[in-house]
Amino acid sequence: MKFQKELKDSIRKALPELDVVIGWCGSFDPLHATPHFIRREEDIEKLEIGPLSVHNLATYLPGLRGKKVGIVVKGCDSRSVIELLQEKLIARDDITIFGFPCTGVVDQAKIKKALGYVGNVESCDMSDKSVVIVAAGKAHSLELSDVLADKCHSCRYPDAIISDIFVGDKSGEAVPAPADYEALATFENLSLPDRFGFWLKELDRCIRCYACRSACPLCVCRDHCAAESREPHWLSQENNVRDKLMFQVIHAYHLAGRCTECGECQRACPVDIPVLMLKQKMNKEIRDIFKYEAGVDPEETPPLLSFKMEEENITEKDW
Amino acid sequence: MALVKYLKSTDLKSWLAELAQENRVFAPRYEGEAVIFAPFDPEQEIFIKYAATAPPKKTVFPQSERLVDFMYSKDPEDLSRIKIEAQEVLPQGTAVVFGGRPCDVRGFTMFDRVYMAEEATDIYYKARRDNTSFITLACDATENTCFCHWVNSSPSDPTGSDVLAIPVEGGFLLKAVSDRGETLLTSQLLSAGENRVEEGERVCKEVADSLSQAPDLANSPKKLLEVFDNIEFWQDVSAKCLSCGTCTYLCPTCYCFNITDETQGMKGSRIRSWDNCMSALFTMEASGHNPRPTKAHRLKNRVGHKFSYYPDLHDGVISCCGCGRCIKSCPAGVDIREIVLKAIAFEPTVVEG
Amino acid sequence: MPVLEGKELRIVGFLCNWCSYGGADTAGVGRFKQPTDLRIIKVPCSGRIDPLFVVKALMNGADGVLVSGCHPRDCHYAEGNFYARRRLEIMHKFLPILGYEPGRFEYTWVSASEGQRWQQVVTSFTEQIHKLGPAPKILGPEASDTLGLMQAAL
Amino acid sequence: MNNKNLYLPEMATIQEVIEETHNIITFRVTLNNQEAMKNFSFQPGNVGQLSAFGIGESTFVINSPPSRMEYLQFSVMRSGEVTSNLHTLKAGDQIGVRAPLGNHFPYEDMKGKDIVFVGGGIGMAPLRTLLLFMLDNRSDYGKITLLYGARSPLDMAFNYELQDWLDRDDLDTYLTIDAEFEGWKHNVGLIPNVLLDIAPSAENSVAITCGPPIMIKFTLQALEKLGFKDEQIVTTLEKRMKCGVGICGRCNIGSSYVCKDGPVYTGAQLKELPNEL
Amino acid sequence: MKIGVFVCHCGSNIEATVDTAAVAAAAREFPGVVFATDTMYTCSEPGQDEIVEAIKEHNLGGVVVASCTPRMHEQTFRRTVERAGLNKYLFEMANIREHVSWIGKDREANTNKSVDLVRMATEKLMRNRALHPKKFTINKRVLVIGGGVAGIQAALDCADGGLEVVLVEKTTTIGGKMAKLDKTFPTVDCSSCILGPRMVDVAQHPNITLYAYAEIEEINGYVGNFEIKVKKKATYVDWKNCTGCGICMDKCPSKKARDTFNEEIGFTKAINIPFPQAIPKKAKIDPEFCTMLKKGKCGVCAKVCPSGCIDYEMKDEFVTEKVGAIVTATGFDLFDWTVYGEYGGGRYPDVITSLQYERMLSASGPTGGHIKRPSDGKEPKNVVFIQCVGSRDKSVGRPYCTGFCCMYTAKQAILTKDHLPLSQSYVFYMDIRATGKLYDEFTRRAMEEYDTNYIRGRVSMIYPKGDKLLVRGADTLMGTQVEVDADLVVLAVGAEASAGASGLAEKLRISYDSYGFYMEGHPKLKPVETNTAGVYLAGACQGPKDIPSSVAQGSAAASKVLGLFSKDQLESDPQVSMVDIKRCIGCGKCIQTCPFGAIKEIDFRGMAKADVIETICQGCGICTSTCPQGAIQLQHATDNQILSEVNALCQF
Repeated sequence: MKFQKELKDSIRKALPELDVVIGWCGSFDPLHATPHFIRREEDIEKLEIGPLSVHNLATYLPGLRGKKVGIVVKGCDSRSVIELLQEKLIARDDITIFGFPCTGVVDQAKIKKALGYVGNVESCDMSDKSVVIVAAGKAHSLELSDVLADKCHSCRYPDAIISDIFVGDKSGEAVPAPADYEALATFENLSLPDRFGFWLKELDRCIRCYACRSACPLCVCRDHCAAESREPHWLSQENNVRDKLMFQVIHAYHLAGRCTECGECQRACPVDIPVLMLKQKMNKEIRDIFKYEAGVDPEETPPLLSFKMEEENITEKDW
Repeated sequence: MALVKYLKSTDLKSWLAELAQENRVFAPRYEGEAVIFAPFDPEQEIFIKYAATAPPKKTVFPQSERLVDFMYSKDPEDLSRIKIEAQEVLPQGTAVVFGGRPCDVRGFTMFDRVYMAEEATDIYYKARRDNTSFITLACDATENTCFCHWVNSSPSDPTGSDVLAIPVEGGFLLKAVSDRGETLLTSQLLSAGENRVEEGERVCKEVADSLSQAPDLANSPKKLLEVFDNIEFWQDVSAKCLSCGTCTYLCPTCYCFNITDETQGMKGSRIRSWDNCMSALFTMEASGHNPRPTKAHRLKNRVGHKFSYYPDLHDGVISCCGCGRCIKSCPAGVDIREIVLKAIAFEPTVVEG
Repeated sequence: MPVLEGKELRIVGFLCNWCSYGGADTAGVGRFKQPTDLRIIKVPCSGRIDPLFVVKALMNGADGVLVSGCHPRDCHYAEGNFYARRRLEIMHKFLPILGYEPGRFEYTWVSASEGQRWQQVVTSFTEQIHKLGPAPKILGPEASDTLGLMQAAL
Repeated sequence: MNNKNLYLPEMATIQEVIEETHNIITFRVTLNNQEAMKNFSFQPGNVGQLSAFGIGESTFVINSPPSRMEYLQFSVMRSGEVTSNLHTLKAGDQIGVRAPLGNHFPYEDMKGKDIVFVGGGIGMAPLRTLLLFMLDNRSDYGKITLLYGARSPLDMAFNYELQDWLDRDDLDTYLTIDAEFEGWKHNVGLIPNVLLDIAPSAENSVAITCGPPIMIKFTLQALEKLGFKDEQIVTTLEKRMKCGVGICGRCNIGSSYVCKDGPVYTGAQLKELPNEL
Repeated sequence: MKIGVFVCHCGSNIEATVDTAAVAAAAREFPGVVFATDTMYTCSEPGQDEIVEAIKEHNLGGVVVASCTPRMHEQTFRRTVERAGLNKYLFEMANIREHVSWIGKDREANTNKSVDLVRMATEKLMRNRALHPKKFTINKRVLVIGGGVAGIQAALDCADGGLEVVLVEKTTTIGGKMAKLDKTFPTVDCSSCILGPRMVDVAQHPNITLYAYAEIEEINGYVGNFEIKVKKKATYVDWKNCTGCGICMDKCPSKKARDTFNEEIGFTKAINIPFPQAIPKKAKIDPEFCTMLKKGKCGVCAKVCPSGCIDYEMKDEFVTEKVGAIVTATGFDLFDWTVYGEYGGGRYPDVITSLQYERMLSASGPTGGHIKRPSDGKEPKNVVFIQCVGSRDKSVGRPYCTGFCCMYTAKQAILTKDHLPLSQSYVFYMDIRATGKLYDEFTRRAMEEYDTNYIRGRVSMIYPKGDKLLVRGADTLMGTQVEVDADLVVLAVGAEASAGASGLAEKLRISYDSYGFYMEGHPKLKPVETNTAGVYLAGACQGPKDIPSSVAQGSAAASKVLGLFSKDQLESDPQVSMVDIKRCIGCGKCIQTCPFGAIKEIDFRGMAKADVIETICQGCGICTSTCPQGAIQLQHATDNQILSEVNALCQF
């Protein structure tokens, strides 16, 4: 990317004051990136940003509390940072935010779906519009827009909302249109028994690894998650679909009004369960009732942690 | 020479249906963008284009199982006298698993050394292990994450399997690798396979040759112990780890478990479920003390167990089958190969003077 | 097990101690006849009700869940029902995505003196649940345990 | 291969519950199967898993000696969910027992030697087994010294037999508490300091110590000062355990599983293990 | 836990529709239950003894009683189990009377439901823990809010009982509504003659600190230890030195100030003392009408004041008082009757309120005790009284009965005759409500001895006819239309909650009904308590009340305070939240949502953690439902306790 050098330069400048700067670098194959923890000058060169920079690095911030941390953020990631600031889980003074104009990241599941098995990936070239993957000696070509994550298509904040250093030109003001939740609407066209059946079928393959939770930047309970505790004892450790679904509801409810829909939960899921939809549903209702969007204003209070004496948009049942 | 048969691809489902008459049959299925092992269903496509997302570990070591059921009963004469009956719940029936890969099935041999040790045998595991046959599919291609050849295995390693199925033109070459395997190959749907043995060998060799040179891991047990106390090393390699359980739960050789009790009214069960050494709760003591308080400590144990402690106890066998799932499915891209190589290459900096 | 087969459905109520539980008492004192399906769990305040209790009840087999607290502004703890209103409303809106009819769960406000209102609420909610019939149930550890039966029911 | 179910507890009956301190109780249990009780054999230092059915299991040392087999004794300190539940059990109640598990004290190797026991708090429990065993086989051992400390007299378990131990001629018993307490006639001070005052000779001796981690740490230092070598020191370790048979994977220190290969370790063995306590 | 279950027949109250023996039999099958029986009256002495004996005989660790509502007898049974040596929180109740036997007759369904309720109770009980209250010392001072007759009574009783009292009054004088009355029913005593001395007692009592013309700004703390911020509003007169001589008022040139004390019958001066017997008798400038304050010109009062008290620069002042209990006696206000178009909606000067009439009757009032029509100052001949103006009227949102209007109307009719022997009074009424001692006799006297014409019916219209008012109404007894040519119409205006009642309630954290009247702890059994410990109610703030009832409540509230303060230490309710410090991640969400400020952040080995201040925590549990990991748990209503109840009900 064109401003990658500029970014490296600004990290180089800031690094002496920081314990670590978190960015991305290449991973086990050319089709994947991985979070990159820059501690020494020589680590900077490996930094790579682009459509493979899928990970929301804000997830690491609460665990680095007390350290001076630099973090490279996409627009969507910056909303998680804001949410963490809002909840006082990180201190603003301790973090240095590097923003850049994000043009979208890929959804690996979509690539997998489009290409199927490709074998050894030898190279991956991502231009503005297309993706060319060479694997097992064969070239595969895809439209970038076909494999961009859903959230990128409806992205309203391509530039970090909050940043200390911004490289490149901002792509402009936030796009005002609200997220339209198209997929959600389609899902809600299903009959109620079909929806019920859908979740049971999808959650059935859950292996209870809790990657959805561990990758979530706002699952700040970490080692003390209600999923595994006996006091309170919300869930059993049995392999049953009821507890798996219940956990997803717990996750969605605990994120209500806090979730920025970064999609890490779903991305992290090794068995591709569409868990993000539950959070989107929460968010949609939160938006409709409270006119609230998480992760845009560090001074706000999440709606479920506050109230109004008169709620304009809650109509109670008339008996 | 062992029994060799040929199965046409088009007969695969029929064959599995035959096997399903006497056994529970598991085969890989495509769900979401994941491939998982599920009970064979003739309506569903069997997905064997590439290795399953989750290995067939659960067929022998289920995600959770009831170990003991207990029931309370009261003495009607004196309600405070409660009798507790504890009853073991042993697995029943036989199973056939089709479509596991050599790495997946070899993983069970890591279990065997621990669960079927001479002095203490886990009868639940043993009951399933003894009654489950594996028709393993040799790999005809590899991925970037594959490294079975680093850990003394290969894409057509039959260790732990009963039948090795090698993809050949129009179908599979089925090689019995155990006595039990021979009994599986009696179907009328199978034809003689001797004439395709050579083709099968060629397929296997081609794939094996496509793998890059494997590094020597013989030193790993020793080197990992050397870096044990180097907390910076472990913090460095675990920095991006999210402490979730994806790697362990998808790992064909990870065998740790938890035991928890659940009750409802006058009865309950003691349940064994997969556990995850990357979780803080794994070693957290009731007092709150935790010998592995950070993800650095926990990742150290995970890598250490596979590449040092286990080999130390079991004749140098590395408790990793090289399937690469922990790398491929890790949400943060932690690469265990990198960590092991880094440990092997690690030279303590000599402080001068 | 505890439901009278064919006669009752399983309805769980969460009532705050100060207003609605008292309202249900007042209804009792007034001998206001009510359907027998409802079982009441007393909590100190509607603000104590984690909406996840509602989900837990439904997933464990309840056919309906009713929450009742003090009228807004009358909370014994000043603010509990204001929080409750937001949280319960969100859950109310959320449940249909899981496949539960919106009417499976309702929340309302009944004061300690509103015995008659309580009777009205219980009667009408119970009717509503009976109209909906038994809620979808998760019947076994694996999805197929439930899905098979759902299929068969169709 | 052994086809015994490793996870199925033997049902047992609590014969007696002794309230030791405000947070420690002692169970005396017998197996319901009389045959099994008669054939039950174990070694001093072996542990067992007690089941609170519906809650879970927890590991405790069998603190009655194999030389006294009327019952098996376990002392339970209340700390987590399981132990809290065990504390509600009364005489006559049923309990599940999986025992014996783990290794044992190398008492054979200690024959003919002077023995120094240093126990702190609930850590006295494992020592009690070996102490009683040695007293029952008194002639096999040299001089036996016991130093037992607790936070206060109220935290001191096995109160009912302390006087007997103090009175015995063949046992040198020292008791200590952390701070002055009305009516306390014995030592006052932290265990390692009192140990240095008593200054038992390291010559042909073995020291066996058990207690909370911080006490162990300083006691080991004190023993070192007194000239005890690593191989002359024996201690026991505690870890979170589940299976108790070396399978479930959580209690390992390197390749040693505390539930199976421990809980008894010599100082020398500990030095060999990676540092992860 | 060994549990004993007692299923009460409650005579036939439960037994008639619940098979209690079957419930007990079912309970014997439940986990933990070692003893279950049905008893005739569990709350009776033999019933309680049976519990005590069972606890001892069966070594019970917990008890379930299935009977009436816990709101009735939970305290009773908690004491019972305590008597037997159990912690009182190792007890649960299943409400099988109000929630079962009384609401349906299907014996099978009721029995089945009762079994469920007992199962839930036992499951919860098994997760109960012994809870122990904490003790804390109390500040034996009391705050009385409102200086009407109820507040005066409460203040004097407390002060006489040896307590230090802080009395805060919103206006410049105490006395409240009663001070405005001419006479009181049914004895026709002079109101100021009986109230005056009590007001003086307040002023002179060494134990009472009076803040007049002051309001409550902020209330913090909890029973035993409240901290009150009082706003002393600016009077522009230094009250320390003001002697109440009244020269300033005489000389003040601004004569059109609003005379609220006299219900705006006429005007007062911009600097004024509301009435001669005012306590404190101090002058105050009404800035709205003072030319000096408005335009900076005048300054007459400052010139004439002999003690130099005038201070045009005065600002509101705040003082903080620490008290252990609060008596709220904020009284009532009059309904704004101008919403009634049929009475002229305020357009006719000769339609006045009963309280205005009261001021007119008073010898110290603006007319010197002469009844004069506001329009022309003439003495009226026909006086019409209309009752239930803003009472018992759903159409104006006041469906309740104010309760004392019937009586004062009768009194005013009698006084009218006394003042103007030739006059004729008419009273339009709905019913006569005269239920007090000597009350009915009094209304009869008005009719029989004073010849008041009582017409049962409502007035449909008042309109001017010459210099008179034509009052048209129905006589429902006669079934005819009635028209009266009235010289003066007096409206018996009902009472409503005083203007600032809801705002104060929120500061006090007490609840109020839909009309703004404060909610008592229990409509029958806790008439002066509120649901906030240490806050009591006196007088009409709880609902309309006549003088004797207000005084009685004032005394009752005082006795509650004295009772509370008879101990040196209070015990806090142990049903409070507790933080599992190992699991708390210090995110502060509980601190954010706690309505009482009962949770604070502490530093624990360098990590932020939440900590509950037990004496402030009121036990609502909002924190518990806020904490995602459940690290803060409300004792006695923990997640696991509630989940166990859910699971007892729903686990097919």
